[in-house]
Amino acid sequence: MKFRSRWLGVASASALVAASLVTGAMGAQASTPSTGPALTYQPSHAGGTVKLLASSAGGTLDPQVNYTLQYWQLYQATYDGLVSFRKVSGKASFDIVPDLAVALPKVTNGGKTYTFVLRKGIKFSNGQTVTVKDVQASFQRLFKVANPNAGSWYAGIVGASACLAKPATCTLTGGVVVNPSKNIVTINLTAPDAEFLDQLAVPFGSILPASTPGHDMGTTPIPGTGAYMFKSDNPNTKLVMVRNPYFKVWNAAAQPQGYPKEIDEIFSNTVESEVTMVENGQANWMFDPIPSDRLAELSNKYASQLHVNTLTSTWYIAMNVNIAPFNNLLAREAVNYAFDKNAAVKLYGGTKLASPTCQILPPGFPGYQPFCAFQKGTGSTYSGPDLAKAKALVKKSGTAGMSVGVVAQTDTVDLALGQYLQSVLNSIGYKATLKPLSPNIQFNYIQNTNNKVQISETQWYQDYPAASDFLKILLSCSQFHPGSDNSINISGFCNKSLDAQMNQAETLMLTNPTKGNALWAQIDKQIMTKYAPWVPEFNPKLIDFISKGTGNYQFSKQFYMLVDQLWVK
Amino acid sequence: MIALGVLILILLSVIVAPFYAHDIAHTNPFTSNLNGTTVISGRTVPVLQPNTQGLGLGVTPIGPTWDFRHYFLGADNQGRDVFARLLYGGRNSLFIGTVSAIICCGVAAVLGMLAGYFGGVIDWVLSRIFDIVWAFPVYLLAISLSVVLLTSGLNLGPVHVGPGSLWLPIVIIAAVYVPYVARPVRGLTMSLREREFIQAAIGSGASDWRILTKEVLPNTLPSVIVFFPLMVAFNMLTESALSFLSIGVQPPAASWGTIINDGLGLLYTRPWVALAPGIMIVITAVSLNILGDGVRDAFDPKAKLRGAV
Amino acid sequence: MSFATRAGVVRAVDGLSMSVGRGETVGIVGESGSGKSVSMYSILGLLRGPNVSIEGRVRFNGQDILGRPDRELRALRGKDIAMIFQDPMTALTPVYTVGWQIAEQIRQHTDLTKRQAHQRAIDLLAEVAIPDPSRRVNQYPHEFSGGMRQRAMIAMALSCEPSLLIADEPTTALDVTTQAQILELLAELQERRGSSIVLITHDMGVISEVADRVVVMYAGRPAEIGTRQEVIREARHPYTWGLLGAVPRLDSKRARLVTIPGNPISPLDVPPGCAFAPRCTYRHDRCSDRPPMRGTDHLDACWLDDAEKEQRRAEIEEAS
Amino acid sequence: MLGFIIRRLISAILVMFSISVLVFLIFFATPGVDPAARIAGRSASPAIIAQVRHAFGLDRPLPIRWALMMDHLFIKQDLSSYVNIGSRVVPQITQAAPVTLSLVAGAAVIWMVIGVTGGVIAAANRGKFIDPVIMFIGIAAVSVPAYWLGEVVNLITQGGLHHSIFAWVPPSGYVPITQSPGQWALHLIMPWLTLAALYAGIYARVLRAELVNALNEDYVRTARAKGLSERRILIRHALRCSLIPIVSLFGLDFGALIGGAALLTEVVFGLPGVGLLTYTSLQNLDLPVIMGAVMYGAFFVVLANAVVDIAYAFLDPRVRIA
Repeated sequence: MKFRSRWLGVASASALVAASLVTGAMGAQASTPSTGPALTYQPSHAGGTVKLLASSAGGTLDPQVNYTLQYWQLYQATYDGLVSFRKVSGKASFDIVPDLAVALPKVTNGGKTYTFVLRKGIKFSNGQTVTVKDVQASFQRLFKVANPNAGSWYAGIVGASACLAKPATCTLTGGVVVNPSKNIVTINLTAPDAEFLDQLAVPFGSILPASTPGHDMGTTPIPGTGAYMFKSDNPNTKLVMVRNPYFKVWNAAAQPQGYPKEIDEIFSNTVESEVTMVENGQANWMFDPIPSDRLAELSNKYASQLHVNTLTSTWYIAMNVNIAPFNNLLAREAVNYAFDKNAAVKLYGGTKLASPTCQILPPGFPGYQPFCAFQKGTGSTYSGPDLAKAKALVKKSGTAGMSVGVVAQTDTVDLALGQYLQSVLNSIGYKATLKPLSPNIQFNYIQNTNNKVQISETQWYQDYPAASDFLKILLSCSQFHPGSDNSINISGFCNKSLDAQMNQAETLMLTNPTKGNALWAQIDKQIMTKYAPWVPEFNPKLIDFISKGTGNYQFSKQFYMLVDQLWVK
Repeated sequence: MIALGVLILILLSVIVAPFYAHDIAHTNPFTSNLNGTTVISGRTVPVLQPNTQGLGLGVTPIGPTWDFRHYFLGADNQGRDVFARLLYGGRNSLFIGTVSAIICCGVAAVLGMLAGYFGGVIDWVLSRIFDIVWAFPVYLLAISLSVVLLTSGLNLGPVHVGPGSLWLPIVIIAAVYVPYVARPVRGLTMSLREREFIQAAIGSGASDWRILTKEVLPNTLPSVIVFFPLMVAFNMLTESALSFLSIGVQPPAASWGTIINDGLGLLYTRPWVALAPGIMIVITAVSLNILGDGVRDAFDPKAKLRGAV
Repeated sequence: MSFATRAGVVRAVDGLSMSVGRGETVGIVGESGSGKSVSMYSILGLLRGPNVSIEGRVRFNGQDILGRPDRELRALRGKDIAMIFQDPMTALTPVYTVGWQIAEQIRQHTDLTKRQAHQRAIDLLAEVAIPDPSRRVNQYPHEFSGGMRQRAMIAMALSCEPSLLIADEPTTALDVTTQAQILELLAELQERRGSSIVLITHDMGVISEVADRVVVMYAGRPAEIGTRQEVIREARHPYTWGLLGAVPRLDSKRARLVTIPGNPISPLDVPPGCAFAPRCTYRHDRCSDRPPMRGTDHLDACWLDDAEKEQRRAEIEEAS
Repeated sequence: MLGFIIRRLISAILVMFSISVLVFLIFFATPGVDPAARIAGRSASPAIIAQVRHAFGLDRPLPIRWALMMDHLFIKQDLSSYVNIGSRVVPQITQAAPVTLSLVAGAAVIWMVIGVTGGVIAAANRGKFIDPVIMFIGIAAVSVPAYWLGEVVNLITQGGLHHSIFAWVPPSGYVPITQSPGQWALHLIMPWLTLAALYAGIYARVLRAELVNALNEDYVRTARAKGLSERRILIRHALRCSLIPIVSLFGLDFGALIGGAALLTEVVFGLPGVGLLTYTSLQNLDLPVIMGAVMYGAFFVVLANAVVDIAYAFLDPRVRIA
């Protein structure tokens, strides 16, 4: 998942939950964690307006189209799916709980049939009652509006191929079957899918009124069922959310009551002014990362208003293994030896904000086994660069003197990393140039092989804590599409035997997660030590800066800060 | 006179940039120095200083030492010596300003003379092109071209200009200002064409080429020369604006505009990184403008060039 | 009076002493740059700027007006002393109607209302024989022909009934017929109102028609002063002879005009002696000293003795 | 007059047509920008991309795509962004325009007042001490990069001094005048001053030169001979005539600024105006928005040219007849 750009992937229940679901699918009913923790509501804090700041809007407001973290953070309070992620702080925020459905679905037919019972009496923010027809229409609409993942996640629903071919007349016959009299929705898949519930719990799975037009609604708000509803959206000034007058709590774990009377997200601020405004209490929170030169000031003066959260994410340099000079393993190793990860950490904001890493999987991840291959020392933790060795390797590889184009984003940190990388490449014998591109473009640009990008700065934030989310998504043959802007395997790394191991690991995860994760650890190590398609830089943390007097900061690992839970009164 | 003196001083200082960097400050202003150290009053300190207070977040480059031997104006976020970069940056800023002014004035003089002398279709086509460029606010045009060319590079037939090349901003800046000089030249040429000596030359059967080079050019040249210093100032300001938007000179090369951009992230903690290059731009532009006024008084007291800035 | 310029101090007018009687017309004549206009401007304080310095005395109606504060001079200008300028094309502000500009002057010096001033402007335009004055009054200067503009200038100058009218080459920019009309108009108005006129011109022909007395100037210095009769019939200064020779006369039998050799000198390098000496056919050793104005009523600044002047003049007349 | 308007209109349409084609071609010649893939989203299947491509008309030949874009921009007015999907271009521009207008109009008042006063004072006192001082300040103002000045203003008002003398300066951003006129002005005062500095410098210098020329004109001598006060001569005669070129200059500058040339000031002060919109869309290579913003900008430049021509006729009676 990309943090800043428009790309966002699904967050799934933990691998363990997924495994148990599939086990349950083999006959038994899934265990129902709906009685787990939920936020307790304190009415005395209700009221006021929460002001959120962002440098720019996040695109269309249509929850079945928008794919940004920025708006997903708001959808958690405005839309509901049949199921949802638990709205709490901490690890439990990855739990899946029933939302518009009475309970988690009954999974039958070998994991291919999901049966949901829809809650009665829930109303949309326009006053209409939610019916099974709305559920059916919402699934059809995924195809009509060309949902980004309609062709992948939802392609497994029976009837999806017809919908993909002719979206306008999508019916999903046999795929989504409803029984209005019993209020039951049955979804049939063509094959078992361990992650299907996660895919329903994200905003794409939002249930919208059946009358919603079958095209991207853009800035026109669509009625939802959450505690809040969108009132107006102006991508150049602000987005306004107000209380949904028809909302009543049915499951606080899935859709809790919110505190503020109104939530505004104000756009078009410079990041510097966002900091100033939060400092001065003119706004409650800023979406954008804090600029590095303000970090020291904030951490000294506003320590109590800063929340540092661990993220499972890796910032890395992707080297294109298919074109010179980095089609040469020695050249890739050389860059790994030369690039000082500690220096990169400094550029990100220091050791409190990031830690250097030599591998693909981030710490604390399933399958994470620390190792460090290319460095001065020999331990499993990073000790420093070995420039002499790097220079020798470049010489040996015969690639010395080649021109190398570094592609980085124009935001401060990425650009600084790009400049540093350029400097490193020059110092080991290449002729490096830097090409900074707008964050909106760079991520696609570096993916497309037509652009012949040799080396680029990028980063990956977890979709869900499963090793496959890093290793398979970013480094398997199936994710490499030459000539396409959507080729997330930026290095173009494709190794058939490793692919086979990944598939094996994935299957193992269903039956024996421990063994599966051990295999993932091995894959992680093999890719880096044998092929070195990346230079892993560091694992960053996320800082939220809230204004003085803003209370009840809750950090969901899925949706990040829960904006509707903030106290401004 | 003072203006000329100041310009020469600035020119000299940017010329000695390599000497300063190499022999006085012992620094390479184009290489990141994230783990570097320097000695301040006997103590070795890191160039990038980790924050030790509060939550300990953030790393700040050292500020000005006011000591010419090292980090006179402090370091930027890559740990590079800002003063050394300032001198090198001046080279690029002045180079781009001057070369693009030469190209711009040259092209504009040629086009203006052709349009004014031949009239007819040539004039119509050229004038419409000028109109179109004119209708595009200068900065918008320059930014559009920069964004696009930075993505693709510039291919002019056999000539390929890479995305990182200094020639990219030079060509762009020269191009956008052409109408500003070409229009007056065209007008002047048109009025010259009516004058007796040109009519006489035409009557005597001299070739167009000969008339243009021997008769028209010497008479239009003074007004083009009058534009020149002002053009250099404009172009330098435009270059700095493009670089400030990070679509001008590309790193690690520096110009005063890129250093201001580098300093932006450090504005509140290390303001000198952004202040110093700005002050240099102002001093240089003021000198050029004063010099331009002087040149105008000397050559052509009636000429008027308006800032498109 | 003198100007400080980049090339040094310029004495634009030097040693001029003259008087204008009531109802009299005095002509000042000389080539361009001879200091005719400048001397008149300096009287009225029209020359300003830190580089200008004026020494001497100017008396108007018995009062010394030179060096008076501008505010007092302003009350005089346009009211008691009015001026008409050479080029009527540029002498009117292009963005205001002719009537507005006349009314402006009236309102500056009288208490008339806007409406009254406007009516007065129409009357004045009629007086200077502009046809259809009530329409013309609302037109802009560029809508007037040259002669009409000059008439409008005269109307403006006369608006406050000045006792002295200084006309600075009023006819130079006009064609011959119009010239005559304007001169006639001036003479007529003078007769009717009895004001004094100083007429600045480089045209001896104009002088011979209207002036009572004549001042001939060269290089900022008076060369000859006398009545019209004296200066034209009995000119004593070689420069005046030259000027007279430069007048094309229809009755003359001579084949070509007698012109003054050389060009008028730059005020920057006036020689220490006689200013005209470098161009003078009759120059001799005395000319290295500056000649004083000599004579009683008919004055001249030439070192030649009277007899010789008489003889030379006769020779010239003979030749022509 | 009618002929004049028609000629103007034709030339304006020609210029805008050329610009639209130019922008269109430049951006479709740029590699690495496939709007379809960006619209479809990550891991979109080829079928989805094809669907998007077809829906947006991206599979048609370039001239048709150009015509489609013009149709959506000008006739249907429903052209939407490639980046902020669903966000329509026309409303984006109509929402950004008031911001730019507020910025430019306020700055224009300031720069005209300062520029004209400065120019008049300098011209009235030419040769004295104050004249070169004003002219030097003018040159300095012309030589300061606007964006840098803006940053320095930010540094001063938002930095160390924000907690003392500049506590009243709000953080950057824009408050609509309809929401709170006081806050509107307060938020814009620093941007106004920053933008006005450059133009005040230019106008003071140009006006002084014009005034000095005018003061040497014959009509000024006439006015003096009429016994008018120096003040009246300067203001009613010399200034009135010198203002004609100034007003035409003003029209062109104002048009260009409204059209997006105030971009740097908008960027530095985070004002969501047309300049900022254009700049962001350029950075994102968001062709529909670029197209809309550039067309809008060009329209104002062309309009300003026409208005200036007409204003000339009103200000200068010599032109009125001809």
